[in-house]
Amino acid sequence: MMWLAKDPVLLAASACATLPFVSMVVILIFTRRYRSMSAAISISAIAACLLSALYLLWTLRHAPEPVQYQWAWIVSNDMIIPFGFLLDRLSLLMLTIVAVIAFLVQVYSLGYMAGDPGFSRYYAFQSLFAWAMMTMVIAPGMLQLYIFWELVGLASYLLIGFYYEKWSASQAGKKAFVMTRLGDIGFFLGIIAVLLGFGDLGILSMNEAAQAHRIAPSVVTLSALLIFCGVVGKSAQFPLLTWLPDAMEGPTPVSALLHSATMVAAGVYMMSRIFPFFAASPDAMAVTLFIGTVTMLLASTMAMVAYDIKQVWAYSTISQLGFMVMALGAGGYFAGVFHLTTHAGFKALLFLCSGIFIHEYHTNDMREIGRGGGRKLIIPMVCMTVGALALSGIFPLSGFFSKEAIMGVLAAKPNKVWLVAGLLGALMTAYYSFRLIFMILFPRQPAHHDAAHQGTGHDDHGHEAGHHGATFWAMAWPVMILAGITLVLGFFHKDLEHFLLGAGPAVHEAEFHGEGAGHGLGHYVLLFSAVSLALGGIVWAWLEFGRKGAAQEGFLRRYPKVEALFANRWYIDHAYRWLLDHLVYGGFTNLFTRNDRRVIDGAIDGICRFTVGGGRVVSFLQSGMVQYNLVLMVAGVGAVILFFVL
Amino acid sequence: MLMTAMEFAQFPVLSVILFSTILALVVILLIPDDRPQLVKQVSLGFAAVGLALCLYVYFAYDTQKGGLQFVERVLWVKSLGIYYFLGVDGINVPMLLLTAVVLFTGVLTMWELERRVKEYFALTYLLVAGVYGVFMSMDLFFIFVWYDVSLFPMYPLIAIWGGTRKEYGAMKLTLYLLAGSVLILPGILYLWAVAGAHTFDLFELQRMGFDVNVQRIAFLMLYLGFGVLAGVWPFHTWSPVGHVAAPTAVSMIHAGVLMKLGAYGILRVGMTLCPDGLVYWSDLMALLATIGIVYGAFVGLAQTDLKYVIGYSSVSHMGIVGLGLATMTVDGINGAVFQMFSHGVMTALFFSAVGYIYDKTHTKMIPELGGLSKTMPKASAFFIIAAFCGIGVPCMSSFWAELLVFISAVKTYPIRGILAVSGLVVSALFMLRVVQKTFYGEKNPRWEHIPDVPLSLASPRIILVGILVFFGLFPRLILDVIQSAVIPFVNSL
Amino acid sequence: MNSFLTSGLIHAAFWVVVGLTFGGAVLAVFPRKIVYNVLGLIVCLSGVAGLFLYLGSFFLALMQLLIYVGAICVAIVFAIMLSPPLHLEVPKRRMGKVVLSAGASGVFFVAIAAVIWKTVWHPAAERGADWSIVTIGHLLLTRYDLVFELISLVLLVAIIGAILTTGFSRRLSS
Amino acid sequence: MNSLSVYLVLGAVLFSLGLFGVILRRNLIGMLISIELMLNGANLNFMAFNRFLAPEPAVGQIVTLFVMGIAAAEAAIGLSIILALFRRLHSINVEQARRLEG
Repeated sequence: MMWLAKDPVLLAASACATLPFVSMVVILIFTRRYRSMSAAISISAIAACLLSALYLLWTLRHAPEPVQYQWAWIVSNDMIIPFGFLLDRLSLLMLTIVAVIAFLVQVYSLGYMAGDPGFSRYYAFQSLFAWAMMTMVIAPGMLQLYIFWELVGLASYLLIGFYYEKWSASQAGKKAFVMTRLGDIGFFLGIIAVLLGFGDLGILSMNEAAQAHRIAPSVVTLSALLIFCGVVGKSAQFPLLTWLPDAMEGPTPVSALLHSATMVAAGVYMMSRIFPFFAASPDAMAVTLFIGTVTMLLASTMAMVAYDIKQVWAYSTISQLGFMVMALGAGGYFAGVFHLTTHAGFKALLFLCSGIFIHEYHTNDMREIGRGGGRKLIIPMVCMTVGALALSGIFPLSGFFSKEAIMGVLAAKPNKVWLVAGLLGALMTAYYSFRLIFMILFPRQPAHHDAAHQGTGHDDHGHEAGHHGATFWAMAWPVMILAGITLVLGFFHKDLEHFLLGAGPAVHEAEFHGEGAGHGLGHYVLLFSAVSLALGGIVWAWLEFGRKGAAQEGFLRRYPKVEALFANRWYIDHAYRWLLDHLVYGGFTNLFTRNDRRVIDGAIDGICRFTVGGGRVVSFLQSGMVQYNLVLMVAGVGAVILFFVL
Repeated sequence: MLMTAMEFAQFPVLSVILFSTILALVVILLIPDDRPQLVKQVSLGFAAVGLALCLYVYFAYDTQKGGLQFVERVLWVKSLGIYYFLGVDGINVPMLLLTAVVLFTGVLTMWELERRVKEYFALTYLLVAGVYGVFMSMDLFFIFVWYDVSLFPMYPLIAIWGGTRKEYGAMKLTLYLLAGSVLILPGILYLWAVAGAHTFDLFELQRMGFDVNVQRIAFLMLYLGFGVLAGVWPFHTWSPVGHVAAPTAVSMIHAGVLMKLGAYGILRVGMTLCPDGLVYWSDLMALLATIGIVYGAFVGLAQTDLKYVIGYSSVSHMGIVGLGLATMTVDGINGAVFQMFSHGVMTALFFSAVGYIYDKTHTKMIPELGGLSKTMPKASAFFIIAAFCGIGVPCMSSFWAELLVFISAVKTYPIRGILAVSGLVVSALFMLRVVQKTFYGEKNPRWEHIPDVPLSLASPRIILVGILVFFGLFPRLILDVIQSAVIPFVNSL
Repeated sequence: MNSFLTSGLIHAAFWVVVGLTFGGAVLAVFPRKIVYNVLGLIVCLSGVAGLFLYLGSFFLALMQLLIYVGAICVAIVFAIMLSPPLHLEVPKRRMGKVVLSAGASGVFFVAIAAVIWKTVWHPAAERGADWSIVTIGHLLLTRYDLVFELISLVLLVAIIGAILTTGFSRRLSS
Repeated sequence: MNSLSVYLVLGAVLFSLGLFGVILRRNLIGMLISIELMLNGANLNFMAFNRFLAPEPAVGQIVTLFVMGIAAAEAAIGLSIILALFRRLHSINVEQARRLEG
């Protein structure tokens, strides 16, 4: 253990990769009965991780070369799968994001989950997630990344289905796991393709080799596309996007942490991790860009008609992830990562604010929250508006900077379709986020107040008590911190860019490729148009939902078919349901089961029945009487003798 | 501790392990009928001794040196060349450990048995003696004899202590397995006769080498014969039916250890003696294994009986073993042996979890259950952990095994490998479906009065979970051992 | 003439003995009343004793009469008399069973007959002519003494067994 | 004629008739009688071979003697079993003694 003490960097990294796991084990085995103890263990573990992450970020901020530690996890013949840590700028940034948000969410959960029967279990799963996520972030090789990627999926499954007595929750958990698994199969095959085509799964060596064209281009394209399947699954890209809205069945802090800020961003993170590898294959990049765009537009349209507050943010998460994938696909390494960073902040903020509303009013429906008096909760309302402004990309919030960066990358593409799509997305984003804000701020039909929302009195009571209770403040503090981060993060734009792009020449080159043209006059035109489009979206939302006398019915009401299309998620789920029912259950399962029962078992049983039947024919001689046995014996012996004699 | 390895080498550990089970059998039979508690204690004692010895063998096995260790070799019948030949290498060391663990936990799991306790444990020990015998013997004759010894007690164990359709299940299982051994015996005798050297010693026969055509015929016979026990598609239908019918601990031993016997037989007898036959038939093996993986998962989707579900998952997982063997690469066989070990532990956990649920609710039909997590969280947790292991969640031991097998399978048989990997989605779907329908959902008032697992009954499951996670986190501890035998084995192919 | 007459008589008597044996055997098997069967058995066994005479062994013929007719048949008669309703119990025969048994034994008979027919019988090259009882006794006590002892033992055990079986069952039934 | 084959055929007839009786009869004593017939058939064969073929005339007679001894033992045991069976079942019909049925 001396080597640990001698190397504080290693010590800090190991702490991130072990403490939450230890905390999970301890909670699950020893302290399930002692709630506050469980929470204390889990939060102190994540706090230690946060400190370690900050320490690492600080000490290694000028490190010219990535720091790497590796030990052989398994050795099979000449294949060695290492376990270790890769500490470079990207992973340190992501590590810090994860640690910060996980810490805030766990503190927030003290309030949100107070009194829940599964409190300790909740914290155990949170620790599991933190462990898996952080170890994944600092993984030095694709296999370790894959392994913890899967574990993150497991944590997501457990947390989505946290209220397992609710059928829809367990259903959503299952759906999330199976759909991401579907993508992960591609990811796994992609890893094998790299292994077979190149032979080394180290992230650094892969990137280097791909940039230096030491891997056959076909291998790069194939494996990049396959690995991208994993991103599609994990980051809910088209066509595997429908699990994410369903995942909102989990507790809201979980949605904030896993299903918006960190876990779903893992796909984007993984892509940026091996960005040079992807960049070496223009075809893969084109596919990526396309998928990102489609996802972004589809999810935005879905968000425009949803009434469930968490659903709106879920769709928005999908569409923002689509933005990030677009950015990466268009070659904007920094833009993608930067948007990931800012998005993690403001989306967690939005979810946590929504969580406060949900906690107070026991409903997810934004109309009912508005009617219940949502605007009376000043802190979350203000914070949520800040988050929504950031999401829409309004100056000077963090979202503005990152979205601008993405638009810049898209503008640099020779084909302007992508830019138009991006701008359209920005417009829709502003529209649906402010549709939500206005619906809560300016509720309609107050006359139906009591009828529509029974138990209001109780809610008011809870609201009053909550306003000053420790639980409320446990929730309010993290929200305010996140709002603060959202407010100021954008101004560190340039610093972050320096920090990240100092990473290595490989990334640098790709970056020039993408953003080089973004500056100059065109840049300002672009900036202006994007912001004005966002403002236009807000104004549009104001006209339909905000102003006095507005019907609070979106323009899509007038096109019921389109609305139904959007509300039903473009019937993607129906398609899956149909496939599952007809192909999996009705097709293969049915066929194979019948085959098992009828053909295989039928054949075997047939043989048995034939034997038994034959036995019965003979068995009238064998009714237990010696004489009938004798007949056969005698005749048999006689026949044998005759056979030999004649 | 101060005793050197040389000194200990004089001590016939393997024989002691083997004959301690037979001693246990005799001792149990000598205990009077009216003292069932004593029977259980004696069984547990012998199981613990066996476990301790197997652990000793496992950790004393020198991976650096490799090869066959703890060898005991005595000529038994000179005219036929039958040797009493015991030994362990990296392939059967984990299997011995698996057997000991499953036996130990199986005895603990059946602690509440009340009907014909003495006979039950006596038969169990007979079964385990056969299993140990097959795993340790390096002489074809003894392998076959012990193999049949291990098959015989299955019939009474299922037919007397079993559940659903026990006579049918027992009969089907017995007939299938005997049909398998009917193929094995001529296979072995054929090789013995062709060799003409009057020896049943596995390694002498291996050194002799056989003609390619002989190998092809013999390998097919051995593969199909042992394959029946390993649940190779399409000879798998005995396994779900048999598991459903069998009592809990028998299912544990049966699915956990006995099925491995089949795969082990293919590896130890078939592949060692007939490498050319293996090369010829490996395509077929890979095909059947892939079908088994995908097919088992799909059929599992349609089952409504918990034990059927596990039975079909076994078919699927044993398919992974078969696929690993068929690749003929170090990674693949490493993975296959590792999968044999971890699947054994995993199914044992599965069956013991289901066993408790069945004992208390008297049903294992999924539609009747539901919401069990509320009433028995611990019992449910064990099943759910096993299900995760079955899905192949990382940091559980079976993940590593599947990883190795799939990597080498995609390398060797791209199409079949990809198909098999895709089977993972279906297996995830069907495991989660079962977990959801059985354990999640509203609390079911019917099961409200049921107590959760007491610690005494939970202990075997805790041991099994511990093993799964331990080897999942530190796979090298087992993989290095396996590898020490597999690398020379593959080189000799 | 005389010799011709004697040989002719002997000849005729031989066939009579054969007929008796055969008839006795038929009588021992076919009738359903057990008393007739015993009678038939006695006739048949006596016939066989006569055949032994023709085969040149006076000693064996005597033994046959003594052991079989004198001991076994008497024992059977005793058994019949000890279990009163035996001679009354005459169940009807089923045709199928008759055919079946006739078929089976017929096949067997044909098989043996075929063997007898097909085989070419060779007498031993050197044939002794020592038919004396003294030789038999001598051999019994020298060459075959082990077998002789064993047979005696078997007989002893059988007798004890018989006594025990009947004795025990009597105790059980009472 | 007083030749080997006559004796052999007669032995075969006795044996087959005995066999027929053993198979057919339901009366246990009847079966015992039939078995005696079969033994006699065999004895006749021995004696015939002894007379016509064998090198030492004494040996065949000794074997026949042994067979007689065995037959006596068999009859003793058989009759005692029959009596015991009769006491238990009040019948000596074999078709009613089916305890052996599997």
